[in-house]
Amino acid sequence: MSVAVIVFPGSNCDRDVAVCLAAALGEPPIMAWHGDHNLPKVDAIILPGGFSYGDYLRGGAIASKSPIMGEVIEAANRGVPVLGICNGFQILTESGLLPGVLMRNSGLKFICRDVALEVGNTDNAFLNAYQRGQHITMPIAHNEGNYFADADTLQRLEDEDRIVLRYAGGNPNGAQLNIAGIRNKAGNVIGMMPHPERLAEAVLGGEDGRGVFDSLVQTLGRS
Amino acid sequence: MSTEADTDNWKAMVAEHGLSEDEYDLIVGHMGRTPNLTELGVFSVMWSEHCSYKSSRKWLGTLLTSGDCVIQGPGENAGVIDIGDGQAAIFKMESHNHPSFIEPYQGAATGVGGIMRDVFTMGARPVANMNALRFGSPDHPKTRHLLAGVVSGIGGYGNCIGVPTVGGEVNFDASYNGNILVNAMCVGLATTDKIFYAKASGVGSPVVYVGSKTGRDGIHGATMASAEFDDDSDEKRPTVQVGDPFTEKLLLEACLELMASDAIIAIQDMGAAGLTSSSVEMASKGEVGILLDLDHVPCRETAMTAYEMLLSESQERMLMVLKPGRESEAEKIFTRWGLDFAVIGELTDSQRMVIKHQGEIVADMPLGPLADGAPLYDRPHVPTPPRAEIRSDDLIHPNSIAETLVTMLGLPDLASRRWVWEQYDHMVMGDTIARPGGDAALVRVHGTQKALAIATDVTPRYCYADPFEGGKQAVAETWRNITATGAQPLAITNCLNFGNPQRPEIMGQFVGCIQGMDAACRALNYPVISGNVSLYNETNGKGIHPTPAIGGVGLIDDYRSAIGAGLTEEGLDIYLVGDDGRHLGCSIYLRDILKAEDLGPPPSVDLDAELRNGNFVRAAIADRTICAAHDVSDGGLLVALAEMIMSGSVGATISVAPDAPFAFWFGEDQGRYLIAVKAGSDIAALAGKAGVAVQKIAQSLGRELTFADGVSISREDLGAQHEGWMPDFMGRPD
Amino acid sequence: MKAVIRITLKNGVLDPQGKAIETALGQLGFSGVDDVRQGKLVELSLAETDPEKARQQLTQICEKLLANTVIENYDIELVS
Amino acid sequence: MKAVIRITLKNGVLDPQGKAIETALGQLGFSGVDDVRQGKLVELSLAETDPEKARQQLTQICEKLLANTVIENYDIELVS
Ligand SMILES: Nc1ncnc2c1ncn2[C@@H]1O[C@H](COP(=O)(O)OP(=O)(O)O)[C@@H](O)[C@H]1O
Ligand SMILES: [Mg+2]
Repeated sequence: MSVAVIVFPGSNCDRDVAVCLAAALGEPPIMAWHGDHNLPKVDAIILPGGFSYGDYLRGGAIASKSPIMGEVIEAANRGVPVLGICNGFQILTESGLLPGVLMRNSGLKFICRDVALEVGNTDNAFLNAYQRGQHITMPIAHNEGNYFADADTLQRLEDEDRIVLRYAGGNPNGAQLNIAGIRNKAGNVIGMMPHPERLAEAVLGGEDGRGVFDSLVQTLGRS
Repeated sequence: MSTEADTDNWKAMVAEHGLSEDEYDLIVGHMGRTPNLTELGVFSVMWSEHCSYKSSRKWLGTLLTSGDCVIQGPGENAGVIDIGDGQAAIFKMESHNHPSFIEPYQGAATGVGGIMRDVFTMGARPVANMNALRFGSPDHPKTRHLLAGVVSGIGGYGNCIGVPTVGGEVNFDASYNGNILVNAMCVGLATTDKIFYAKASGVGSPVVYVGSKTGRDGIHGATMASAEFDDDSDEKRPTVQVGDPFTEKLLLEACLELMASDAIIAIQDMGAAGLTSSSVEMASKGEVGILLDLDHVPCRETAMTAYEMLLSESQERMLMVLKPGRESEAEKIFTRWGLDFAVIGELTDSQRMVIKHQGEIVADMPLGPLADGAPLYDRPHVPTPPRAEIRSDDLIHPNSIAETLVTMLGLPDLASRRWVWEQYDHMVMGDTIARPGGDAALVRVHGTQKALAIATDVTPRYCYADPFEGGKQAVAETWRNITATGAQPLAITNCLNFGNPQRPEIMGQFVGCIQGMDAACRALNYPVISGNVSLYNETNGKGIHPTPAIGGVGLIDDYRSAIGAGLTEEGLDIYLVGDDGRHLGCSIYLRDILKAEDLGPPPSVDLDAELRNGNFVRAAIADRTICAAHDVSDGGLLVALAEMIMSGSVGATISVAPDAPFAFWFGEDQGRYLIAVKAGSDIAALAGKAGVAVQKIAQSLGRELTFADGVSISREDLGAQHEGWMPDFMGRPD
Repeated sequence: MKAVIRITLKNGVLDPQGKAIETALGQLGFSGVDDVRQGKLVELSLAETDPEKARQQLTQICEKLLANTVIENYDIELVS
Repeated sequence: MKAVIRITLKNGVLDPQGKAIETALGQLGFSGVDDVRQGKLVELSLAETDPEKARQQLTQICEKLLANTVIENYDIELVS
């Protein structure tokens, strides 16, 4: 069971995710450097949060073009579970693995706070430890989390049950349909703005985020 | 200097560099000849107030700087304390006041970048940032713009680099209308056997430049930071530096990677006065000489002169002395992180700084005088006259305590700062145990049970009224905030912001504050390990309130025994620890509710009681007698109680009906805490034994704050008032 | 060869920054200002000297990196 | 009356975004791209119809809000 965390220049939640993965998996993940052309064969991939390339131009834009992303896209197309958290979500939309874009927050300010979320579709490797309709808390910390897509795409996301997380206690950033997280059609690629790794330990204020890592362990354990 | 006109021009040039005639004569004496323009520039920045501390050094030398935990006191890039298990905490606070007034976003951002470099240049990974901010009156037309810009600049830099900003303070006062204060603090962690210093050694060792390229950024920032503003400052708009947090993140990772080897002899960030001060400091500390060839300096712009390269304050750069032969190993690391790497010189045995440019020697100066030759000034100082006591009986108070409390919670200096800290990533790195909003922030030492407690404090209106008491109070308040979490306060850093030291009353404020700080440091065994001085914070001859911002750091061995301020359980007894002295002088109540002209003297800090009360509280937290604790500061007892209610989940019912109730509830006596203990605890007996005054004032209950006469206010109403002011203020049209 | 690339939000895409500017201008007392939209400007030099080829290269640059064509249009101007 | 305002960093002011874009273009295999600078574009409509007055108003708008004249230049173009 091996999981890769992709490290871009400017990623800054890579260690935090690795800590949670190590706790859940019982072994540390592989930290894969952006410049590498060959990603080792892994069972799952996580794109962590941060400010890859300083978030210059657009959040995630430059990272989505880095060499290793070719490998990530290929793996995703093979069905390997891929999770993008925050900046990782932005990279997934910029690379075309997920539809839509994450625009500047409607309040034009960076927001760091715990938000209430409602879980949607849980039929995937990262959310199956939760129940549909469950209300959970996770922190957000971003400048660009305002999910936007054209009307057809939004309709498709709804029709195909691809919204995996929605803001449930007020919309912090202007995201359409209160979208906090979505998946691709196949269900193996997930993007979410909230940071599960920041609320996965009681002493840090809660454990609601741990389900993401527990889900992965369950899934990989099963397969 | 052939003609008289040339002489006049040169004199003007000397003055423009902020040097007095006497200082210039000294320089000529050290040089043995007239310096050229490049040399003049180098001397002027090294001898500026900012770099030489010429007005303050005499007094800084009196501070307590040693103690059991101190590994490195003032004099290095940052101070270092031992936190056990072979680990060290490295921290410092620094001002970026002038640049932030001119360009709030970039000024604040580069301030954060600069202080982080001071910390990681010593081998520490930064783990927490703090910021102490002062703005002009909320009515001043620039306040909103400056506050918005500063906060987003601090967030913009810290969030990007991925170091949590876990706390700080924000005050408003008209004395800062033309001179805001932006003081940034950074705390890092290192292992005690891997701490890096600036002292260069080894003649022939290569001097290496890493990081960003050099441009014409902020030339003369150091002299700007030592000059007063006048009404034209807005128009002059000297070049401001732009920060690049992304590059700093790469620089941080690359430096830490190289530091894991033993290739580095000395390292120093290029801060104020850039290449000049970093090379002078490294070489003079090692009592060697240095030869730099500017042709190798990576430049962003064309045709840069030696003067410009030496004085540029381009950000995100470091200077290192490597062990000979280790260059290629180091270069590989920096290149992989996409950073510039260049060998730009070597150490010599000349004790001189020699600069080559385009094949010629363009400057040749003695290092000793550059580093330590600036005249030390013992500036005349007069004490601030004491103020007459204010008696509660002589004042006309409002009718209702409850209504007054509600008003107070929404005052600019007491309202919640959520609007500020929600713009800061305060959770990244996954170790923030107590987030902003409480007394001290708690940041776990990664991978251990230990946590650092960090707080910044100063009450400038106290310092203005009585510098000595104000200096004491600032130190004591950080100590108290740290204590209230259960942690042991260990050491402080400081950032001393004052007006023009050439005015004896300002110098008197400076001296008074230092003496007060020192008294507190000694009484509390709480040494100063680093700091920064920012003088000339004045506009048109009017100085700011004296503002010695203190950043304190403490340690708790097991974070699981730390507590917060919030009331989360019903039926707890709430005690006041410390005396109910009813001191109204300099209180927020007196200033903002009674709008008194004469604020009287500030509360004095009884340092014996401070120590006794604090040690008592900390011990009772450690043995789990206390469930919640909060120190009593701005706004007094009732504000502190309301804060415990708002930050928890239950209310409280007050059981006392004191005489002189306004003074009782809103007086700002020092050395006090509110603690919540399980009903029936023996806290009163324990306190009696320890010689600590305690008095039960309330019980946690329900969802309201209820007074003894039955009047009550809901938690929601308290919270709405407290949380409402700042978003409302910042959202108002200009 | 120098070029200026303008990147603007597509019609119908909400522009919070433009809206914020509009509100701020109203508050500052500037009346009659409407339809504020904020975009990006990228200036650069190209080694390529043939205008046709330069334009082709710039189109690729925009499609691949500079613009997110889900929400943005771009416009290339060769200035010398 | 419509206007386009270009806000660019002054010469010599560090442009981290431009630098990052330049590096990224190099890594994407676009060669010969240099001196990348990123700026802002603001498009707006004005009620004012007199070009002279419109320009005056826009200058004020730039000075007061849109441009940070410590580090940025601005340039006003009336388009209709
Ligand atoms: N500029 C700021 N940045 C981050 N946190 C801040 C800032 N200003 C205030 N805070 C936080 O708000 C809380 C209240 O601040 P303050 O009233 O100064 O606390 P205290 O009276 O305990 O010293 C603290 O947790 C502090 O860290
Ligand atoms: Mg406190």
